[in-house]
Amino acid sequence: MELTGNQLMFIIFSGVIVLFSILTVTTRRILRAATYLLFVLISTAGIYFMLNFQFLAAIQLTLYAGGIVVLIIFSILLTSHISQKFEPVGWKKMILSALASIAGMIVCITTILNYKFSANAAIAQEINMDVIGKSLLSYEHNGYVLPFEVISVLLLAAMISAIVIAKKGKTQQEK
Amino acid sequence: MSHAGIPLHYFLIVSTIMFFVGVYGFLTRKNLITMLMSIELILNSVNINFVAFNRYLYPDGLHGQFFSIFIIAVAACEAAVAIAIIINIYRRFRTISVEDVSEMKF
Amino acid sequence: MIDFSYAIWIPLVPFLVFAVLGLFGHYLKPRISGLLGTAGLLAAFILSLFVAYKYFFVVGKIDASGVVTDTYQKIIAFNQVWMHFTDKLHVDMGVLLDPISVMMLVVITTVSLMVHIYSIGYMHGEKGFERFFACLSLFSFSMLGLVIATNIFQMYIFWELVGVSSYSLISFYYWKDSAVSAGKKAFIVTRFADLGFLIGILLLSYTTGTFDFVTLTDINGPAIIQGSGIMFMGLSTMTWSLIFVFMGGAGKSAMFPLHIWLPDAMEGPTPVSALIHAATMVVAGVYLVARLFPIYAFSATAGLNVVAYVGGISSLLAAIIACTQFDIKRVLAYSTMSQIGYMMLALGVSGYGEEQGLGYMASMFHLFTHAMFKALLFLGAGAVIHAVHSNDMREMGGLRKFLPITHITFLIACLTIAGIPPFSAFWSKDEILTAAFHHDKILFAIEFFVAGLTAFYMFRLYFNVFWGKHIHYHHEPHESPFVMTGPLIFLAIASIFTGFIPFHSLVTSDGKEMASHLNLLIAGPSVLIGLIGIVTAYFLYKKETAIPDKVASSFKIFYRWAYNKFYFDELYLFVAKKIIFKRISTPVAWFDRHVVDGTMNSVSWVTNYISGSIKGFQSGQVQQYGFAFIMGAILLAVVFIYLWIH
Amino acid sequence: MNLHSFLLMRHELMLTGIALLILFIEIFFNEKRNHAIIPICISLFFINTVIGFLLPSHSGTLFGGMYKTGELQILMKNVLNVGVLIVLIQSVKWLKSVENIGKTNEFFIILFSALIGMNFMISSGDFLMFYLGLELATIPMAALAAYERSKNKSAEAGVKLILSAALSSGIMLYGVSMIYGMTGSIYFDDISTAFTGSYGLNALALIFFFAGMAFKISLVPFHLWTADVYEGAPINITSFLSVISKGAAVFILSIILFNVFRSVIVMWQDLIYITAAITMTVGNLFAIRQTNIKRFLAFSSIAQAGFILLGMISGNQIGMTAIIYFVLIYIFSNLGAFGVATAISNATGKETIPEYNGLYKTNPKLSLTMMLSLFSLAGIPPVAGFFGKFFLFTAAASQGFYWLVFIAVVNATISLYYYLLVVKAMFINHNDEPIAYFKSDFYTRLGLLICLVGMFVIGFASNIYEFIFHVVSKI
Amino acid sequence: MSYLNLFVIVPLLTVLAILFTKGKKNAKVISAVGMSIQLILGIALIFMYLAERKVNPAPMLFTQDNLWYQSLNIHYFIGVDAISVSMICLTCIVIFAGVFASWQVDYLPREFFISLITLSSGVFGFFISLDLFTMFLFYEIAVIPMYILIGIWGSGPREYSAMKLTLMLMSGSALILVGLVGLYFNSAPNGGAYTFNVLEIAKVHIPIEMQRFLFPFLFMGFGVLGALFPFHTWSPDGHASAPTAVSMLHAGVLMKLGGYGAFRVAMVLLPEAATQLGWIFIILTTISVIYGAFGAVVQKDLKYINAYSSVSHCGMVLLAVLMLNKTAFNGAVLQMISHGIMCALFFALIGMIYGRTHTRMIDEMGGIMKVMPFLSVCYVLGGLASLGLPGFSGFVAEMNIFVGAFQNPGTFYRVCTLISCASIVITAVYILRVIGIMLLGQVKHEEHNHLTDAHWYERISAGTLVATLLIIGLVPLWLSNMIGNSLVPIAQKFLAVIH
Repeated sequence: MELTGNQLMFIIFSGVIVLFSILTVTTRRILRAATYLLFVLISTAGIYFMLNFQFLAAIQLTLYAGGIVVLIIFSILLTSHISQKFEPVGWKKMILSALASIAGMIVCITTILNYKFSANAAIAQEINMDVIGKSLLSYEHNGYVLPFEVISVLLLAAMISAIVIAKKGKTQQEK
Repeated sequence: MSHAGIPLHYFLIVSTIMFFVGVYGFLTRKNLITMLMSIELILNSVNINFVAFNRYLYPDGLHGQFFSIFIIAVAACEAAVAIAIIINIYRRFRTISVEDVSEMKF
Repeated sequence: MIDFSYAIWIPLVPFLVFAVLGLFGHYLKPRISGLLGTAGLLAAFILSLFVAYKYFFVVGKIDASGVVTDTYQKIIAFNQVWMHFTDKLHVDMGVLLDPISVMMLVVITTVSLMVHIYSIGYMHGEKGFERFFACLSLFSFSMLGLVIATNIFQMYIFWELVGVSSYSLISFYYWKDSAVSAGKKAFIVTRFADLGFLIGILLLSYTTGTFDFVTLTDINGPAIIQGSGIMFMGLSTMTWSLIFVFMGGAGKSAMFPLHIWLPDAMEGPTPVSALIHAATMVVAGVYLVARLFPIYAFSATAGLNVVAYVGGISSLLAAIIACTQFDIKRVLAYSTMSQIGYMMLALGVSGYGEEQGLGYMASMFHLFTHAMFKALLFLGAGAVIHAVHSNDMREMGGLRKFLPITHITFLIACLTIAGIPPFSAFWSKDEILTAAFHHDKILFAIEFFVAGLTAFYMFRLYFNVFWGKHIHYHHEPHESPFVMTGPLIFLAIASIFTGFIPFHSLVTSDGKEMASHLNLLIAGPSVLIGLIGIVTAYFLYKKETAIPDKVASSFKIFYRWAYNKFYFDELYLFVAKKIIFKRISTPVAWFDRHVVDGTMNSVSWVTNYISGSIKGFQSGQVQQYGFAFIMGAILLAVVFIYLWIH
Repeated sequence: MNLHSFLLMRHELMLTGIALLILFIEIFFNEKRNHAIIPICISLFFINTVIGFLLPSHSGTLFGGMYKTGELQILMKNVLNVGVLIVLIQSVKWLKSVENIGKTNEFFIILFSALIGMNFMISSGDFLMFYLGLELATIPMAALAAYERSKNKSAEAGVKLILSAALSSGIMLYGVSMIYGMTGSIYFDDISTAFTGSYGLNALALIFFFAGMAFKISLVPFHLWTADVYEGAPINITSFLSVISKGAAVFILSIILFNVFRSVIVMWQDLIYITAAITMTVGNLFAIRQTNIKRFLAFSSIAQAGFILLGMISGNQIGMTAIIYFVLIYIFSNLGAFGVATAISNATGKETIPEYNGLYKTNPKLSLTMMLSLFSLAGIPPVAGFFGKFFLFTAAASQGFYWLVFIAVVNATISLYYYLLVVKAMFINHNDEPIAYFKSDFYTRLGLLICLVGMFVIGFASNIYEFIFHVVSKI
Repeated sequence: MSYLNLFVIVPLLTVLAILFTKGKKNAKVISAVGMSIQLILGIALIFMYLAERKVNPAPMLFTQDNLWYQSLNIHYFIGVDAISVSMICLTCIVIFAGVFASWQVDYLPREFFISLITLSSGVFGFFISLDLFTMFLFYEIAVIPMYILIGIWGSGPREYSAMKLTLMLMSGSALILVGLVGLYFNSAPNGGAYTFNVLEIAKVHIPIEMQRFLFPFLFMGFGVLGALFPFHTWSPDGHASAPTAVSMLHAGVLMKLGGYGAFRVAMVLLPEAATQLGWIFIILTTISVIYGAFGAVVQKDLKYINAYSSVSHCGMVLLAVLMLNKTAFNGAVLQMISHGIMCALFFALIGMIYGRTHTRMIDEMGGIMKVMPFLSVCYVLGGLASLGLPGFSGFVAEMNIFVGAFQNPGTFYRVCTLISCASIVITAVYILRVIGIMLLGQVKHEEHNHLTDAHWYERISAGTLVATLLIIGLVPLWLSNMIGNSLVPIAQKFLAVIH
């Protein structure tokens, strides 16, 4: 069987995703975990590219890889020593969790494989920024202005929440 | 039902694996922040699902893509608040080991 | 046909007296209450006599259509529905007049009146004087209600009331433990018998669909026509029901083996013993069998045999025991039992109608005479006890000097019971023996022997008390006041002369007059054996001798058994204490507390335990929560995907 | 945006406005004059509630089907508003405490945004809006749970809530992605026609979706966060979580199950059968041993959620009515119980049941309120809980689920046991040092009075039930 | 407005009046006044009923039907037939006596009387309801105050007993609830609106499989309250721990809810199942009757004796209910009344005696008759009523039951009847045992010699009850006819079912 470029890319990306996600959850050094996560996220962005979702891929890179991971790393720096190594996970917990995860995986995968997805006959929509922008601001069917507004509320609320929680209380400062 | 020679199922399998790896991480990691990372894995795998479905089955719409975008945004919010709380935890407990954060039980 | 509805006042007057005394008795002076009670009974007595006269000699044979017949009719003088079960089954309160009920009215009111009068003297100064008279009135009411019952359920009702008034009178001295337990015993034993009665009623009413005596005893009625019915263990339902009914009668009449309460019942005041446990209540069983006699005779001859044999055994047993007792009241009690055995036996050997009904007539006759002389005996014994303050004949002797009237009347009574002519019991007993002789020779033999025993133990008593050794009493015994001796005299006269009442023409099984003649072949030997008994007693007890002890020791085992009443009390005690209390009730109570309740408690315990054992799931570890979450979702998915969908 | 649209979206819009207003107040006014902020906020919210009720309600869809509303949704939002109003009134005392000075505005903003999220969730017409609403209702709540910065337990509650919530929303999203894969749409209307097959994937998607919602409603085995979070969070937030969050989730879950998954009703009925039975039993079993009043109420609320499922399982009008009616009653009863617990906690800091011993001697009115609230929760007449429960059972029986009803009533009996334990503590047990008498402030008493009146009125005033029934019938 | 509303309103007003008064004494005075009014209302109701019955052949009189929950077709539907009338009067008498018997409650008297009267209002409501929903509502109202009453004012292991009692009764009501909703959804097999209306449901024919499913729920549910073996164990502990008036009300009235409900709901609405499955419960009730009596024989605590005797007597109620003919039904109702009065009397007297001697152990007492003649005589009268002596209501009731049950053609039924009959002997044993040990004999403790006899309020309490026992026992016909008339259609229904 000959590999097409796409297939090769897929194999690489998925390989990276699987490998590094496993590493992310198993490594005993926290900063490495963050780094591995970054790899996973970037590979995911790669997959998005592969599937022609460039905008999404860009968001993935900026927001996820750029934003969240950085946030995480900052917080790691705030709360942990870089060189800190976790204690190994208790084997009981590990085996049970692994069993649960594998069982779930098997159930999900077999179920998915048993299902015959039927493709929509419609022609693929061209995805460019124009379309995305328009749908994002459209309030018609298939328009996303409402979620867009709501997510802004969410962001605001999250911001305020984060500030309220994270800022040092006045009483404490006085102490 | 194949895009660029890769069947849909491959994507779904990869995402499912990633999902459950995330779950595994959530169940085993001791550090609150690494648990948060596991959550990100989970959300990512869901995104792949959405995107793959969108591309393979329903290419005429953008639901999958937009869903993914919003998931990413929500994940950011969630991470922000979670990290704020975790920092507060660190302040209070001087640790962010999840096993130590269990004053309340039974 | 004349209106007898005033007969309803015969029981009602004592009831009203009871109500007044019961509610307001403690506000009245004792004397007033005594007089009130006596007055009430006097009224009832007069009414009864009047009714008896009217019934027997004026209108008794006039049937509903006004035609004079040769048969005494059953007259329902009054009837009022009291409770309604079904259309056919209803309990009425009414007055049924027929020869036996009228006779019983006379017996009861006579004896009761005498006892009332006597009690004014006997109970003088006792605590609870008004209570005593209230209870006596209640008893009279119940007993009168019982005999005039128009239906078997009314009879049952009054039957129960008689039982409770008997209880209250036995336990009259409620501060004495022996009195309390005697009352309890009497009540429970008779109650047990009443259970049989009730079951009998239920069976009877189920087969015949009626409670009514007139319908039941109608020889063309359903009870007798459909008599055979379903068989159970070889006997028809009717037979079974009548055997059960007889069980009730046996209980009340202290027949073997339900007799054990009667001797203990002597714990009550002596007038009570005279009234209830000698003359009236204890014959209720006899009356009950007599009341249902046609059914017994036609549909349940097996039942009748039971009656006869129970009567025979009881009379023999009681007579034997009576010979060994020292408590004078107990001797009398056993003699009562023995005499009632006679009556039962007489009924049992009787047939229906004409000459066949000799036993029936004899039984009623004996009932009548027995009431008089036994009341006399008890009242005499009461006078003796009143005088010497003891029940034990070993502590008595030579009392004839101190108590002349009592002595004479007592002697008359003893002669009567021994069957010496011309005293009344001679006549009645003779007829019983004749009836038995014609029916069953074994029973006759028993009764013949018992006649001798009776004479013996009565005179043993008589000699021991009035002759015998001289005893120094703490204070000199003196004759009782006239209120007490008066009734004695009256009853003595009655004992002598009631034998001449022509019962064969008044009270017969079918209401028709029957021929009756003295059978010398039987009367002669019976008088003879009575005399032998008297003479034996004379030699043994006239003077204080050692012979009785020698005799007793030569029959050592037998004597001990008889002295201990053949250990029936112990047997019952065993049943009550060991079986009911220990083997049933205590385990039931234990079972309830530990098994049933324990199950309920253990449900809550298990709940709590599970609650405690699963609390570990709530470990405080958020990862374990996540684990549960994932596993929950996956398990549900597995269940649904692999089990539910397929 | 015309008036009609405003009417349709009034709850969300007004709340957003209020939240922004508070934000401005925060920014432009001196903190020292902030003590007036509490009454202002409550009044504003009160006005909002009243307007929500008074304005006529229409049904309609906005934003191309992403926002759907109707009398039913408006009713649900109004019900929630009432609950929030009571929670706010009960929170005054706590907000005034020294520790919270300087962050009251934030409290209101966060709370209101959570409520906005719930409102959007209820009105959502597609899974995206639903998801956003859900998150908007969850993430701020985690912050509120961790609101008391100086307390370990509060922080712990926050982190437990947000991590569990993230996991559950992850799983739910996985389910939703599968639904999207199978139907090609995220709009409810499209899905309800397309999601019909009974393949394994349908079950998987449904169950994963259900698990996410079950987390919010705290059904067993997705409930384990509940007790810890309820215990650790500030007590007013706990009452909010136990009543409002749960109520909102119940509402939307029933809407989705009834409408979107209509065609696989047989499947989810059995799903609910299992979870309901487990939830009631486990919730009760855990509740039996609790001594902390908040934790106790947490487990009791789990069991209550199990009862609510009895209304859901019917999948018909009676069931929907019973659910809304029960939630309404539950708001009053649970807030009554929480209100008393709050008052005591604020006054004395005591939160365990043994410390309530002999309460009746010193604080009879509080004890009575508590007792009636607990009776209402247990379903004892004459308070309204009886009616609520009875109708839930009726709903389940209407589809022939008699054995489930039996399990439920047995559990109701078990639940009575532990409610009575509290009653026993207050009324029967003796205590040498009972909680001393204290005088509650105006707001506390007002809040409790509202709850009491509600508990008595709602049951007997059948109009309320009829009104809900009428509203439901229009769907 | 139907006259019957007053039976719920008067207690509620009384409760309100107590709520707004202060002072220990006022509470009891107000309760006494309120319950006296209630008693008068109850007696008036009998006469009104008898008068109305002559002109009105409807099954239920004084009906009032208000639609309550329209969509569920729940009504506030009240009305009475003779059974309910007699139960209402029973309740009136017992609560009246109960208030006077608790005259000396001095620990939180207001709360005591409020709970007590709330309980009674629940009972009244239950008896007037003809709608299963309201019936159930009132039923639960009647059960719950019990917990508080026993828990606060009880004695001994009161917390345990109160909890046990409440939980067991509520489990019973749980069973009932399942039955009720089951009835509801089968009340319109031919279409139309479902209903909780007892009269309407009685008219429809519920499918037999459904009947067989629901009958055990309903009968067992009500049976728990009616102390059906083996669900009776709340009764001994509950009675033993409860304060006087509560024991009175509980044994006197609340246990009757069980019998009444079992009859009116389980039997009448599910006649076919009742005939088919009745045998199971007949066995259980027969066991109850005998077992309770035997259980009472060895008890030492007066209240336990009465609790077990209640099990026996109430077992007889349920037995009669299952016997499917008019006489037995009549007996069941009469037995409920009789046992209600009798048990109330017993518990009142026990409370009064306990209040003086501070013991309930029979072997620690003796010769009480000498010291407290009034109380003792009342006790004896109660005892005689209990052992079914003619002249007291107990006899009337038991005879109706026995005769009625024995008319049943089935051999099995009759054998069970005969076995139950045996209880009258065992009853005599334990009653006389108590009387003998406690009331008669010598005074065992010197200090008992100085105790006083009943006070005026105790005399009112006991006197009322004794008088009722006697009235019913001496002239039963009017009552049994009144009840019997109402039972005729029901009995006919069963006849039709059997054939």
